[in-house]
Amino acid sequence: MNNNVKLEALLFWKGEPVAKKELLRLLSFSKEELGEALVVLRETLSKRGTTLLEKGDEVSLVTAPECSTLIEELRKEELSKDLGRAGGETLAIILYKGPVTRAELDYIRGVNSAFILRNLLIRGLIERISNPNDQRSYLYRPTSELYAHLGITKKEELPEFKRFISELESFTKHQEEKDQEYASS
Amino acid sequence: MNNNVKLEALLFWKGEPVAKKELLRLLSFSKEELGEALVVLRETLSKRGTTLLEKGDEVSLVTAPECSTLIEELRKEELSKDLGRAGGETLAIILYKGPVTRAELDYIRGVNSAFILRNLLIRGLIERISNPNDQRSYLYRPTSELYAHLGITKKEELPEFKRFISELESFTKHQEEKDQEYASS
Amino acid sequence: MESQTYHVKTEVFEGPLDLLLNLIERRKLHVSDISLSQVADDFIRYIESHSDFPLSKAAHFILVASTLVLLKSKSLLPTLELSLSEEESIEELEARLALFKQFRNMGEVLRVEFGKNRLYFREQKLDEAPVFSPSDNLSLSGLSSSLDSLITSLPKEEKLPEKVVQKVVSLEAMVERLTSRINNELSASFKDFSGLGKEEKINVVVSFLAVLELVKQGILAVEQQAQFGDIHMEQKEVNTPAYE
Repeated sequence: MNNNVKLEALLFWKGEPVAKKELLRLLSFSKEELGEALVVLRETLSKRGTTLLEKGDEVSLVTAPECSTLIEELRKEELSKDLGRAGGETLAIILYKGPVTRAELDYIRGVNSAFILRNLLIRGLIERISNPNDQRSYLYRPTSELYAHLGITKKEELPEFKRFISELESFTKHQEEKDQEYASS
Repeated sequence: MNNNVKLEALLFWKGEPVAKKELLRLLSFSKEELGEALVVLRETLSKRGTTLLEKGDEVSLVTAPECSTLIEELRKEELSKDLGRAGGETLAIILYKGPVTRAELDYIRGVNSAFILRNLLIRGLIERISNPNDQRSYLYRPTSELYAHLGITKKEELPEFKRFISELESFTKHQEEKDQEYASS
Repeated sequence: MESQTYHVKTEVFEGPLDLLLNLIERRKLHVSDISLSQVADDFIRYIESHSDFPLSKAAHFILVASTLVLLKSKSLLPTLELSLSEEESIEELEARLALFKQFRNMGEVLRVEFGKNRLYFREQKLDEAPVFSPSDNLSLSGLSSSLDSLITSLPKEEKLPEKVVQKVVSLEAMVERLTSRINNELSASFKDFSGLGKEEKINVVVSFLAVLELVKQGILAVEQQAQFGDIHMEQKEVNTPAYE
């Protein structure tokens, strides 16, 4: 049996995001085997009703983008609520710059972000992980659920990904140059 | 989009057997269209990790028979693994406060509980019933097996029942006030 | 113009950067030191009209206001030399604003995309009947202690960043204090009034802000004899100023 078939069966059965580390263990794959199986599976599913969603080191199986309207119509639950201005900008920071600490978020937004973070955590759009550099603080990062809500299956599909990332990079570089100017003046 | 793709997406999303009559209604297919889509889907899935299962009048998507050993292992592991902190606190809230909605659980825990609830459900620790006050949501409550396992007959016998309930209530009240303040500011 | 000012006053802004960006964009300006000094008055007017801010929120606004005053002071008092750290705080505000603007715009894009073309996980995975499978260590005491630690970690009333809030005087209070002091003494020194060197820097800045406000309204005349020298203040007319 092919590796990508096993991988598909596992992801289907789990029905939720599975960490790549966990996949290696459960399937007894090498890293290379897993990487290859992911590529093959993504390709195999390209014209199917399901699709592979990869977020950072997590993988899951979700319905295909072409089927969104169909499922939306069948769902009983209410439509996704609007993110609001605060939600939108907070998610933008977490998606394009994340993982970030709350202090970074507060600084960029110029306001206390405690409430909006709680709201996004409860909605399952972001998750909190411990900060490897500072035990007293947390890092916030996007969930696979957020990718699914945005209709994307990998980071590169984020809206205006390339343009925005390069803008952020040139901005950071510019800032660093300025800081050095100050430091040496 | 092909009919068999729609059918696959629907069956994947539902995650449980669906009657053919129901499929006709949900997908607005004619009987002939459905019959054809089933044949094509069965054929398409022949070398994949999932397969089409037709039992009497019901259809579902399940893992491929070739993967049964893998799935059996996964199932065993999932049923025996430690509940973890998230599982423990979710189960505790359901015990003390149940029946509760997922929204109430999320609100108290400050994070989304969707995937945790599924694990507790398949382990037979909790069960899902429809919510008499809101057709779109469910209520979660402990199973009678769990009561028996813990040696209690009603929730008032739970340790520190009164204190915990009053603390949870005062949190909810206090937090709601804060949320309102935030929403109106 | 008049209606615009009124509109800003009634709109709700989450934070100072939000407000600042809005003021700049409303005038169709780019983020720069010049545009910042141009909207300083609007910004201050907004704070004045929202004196009922919660203290923690007000602090954020007043800190930004203090930087705006530094900027504006340069155009009103060309003799004023800004220190390196003051220059830095202006640069920093500009940079923060530019970055915030990028994320705010991207946030609007995300709002549009959100939920538009959603992908779905499996609703449930009950393809086999549940089997009662408690973990080995599942017990009443374990569960109640899980709940206990959850209750302990529930979010409590957040403490205000006291250091920031403690000494920040409201703008209005500062203007009142200054007006009465001038009335009494007709002339006073900025150094005495603001407690320069003794008070927190933020209070000095707020004092300065108040002085500029009075200069603008023609109540005060200011004179600085030397760079970094004390600023001499004098009331222009002897009659009681009718501030607001």
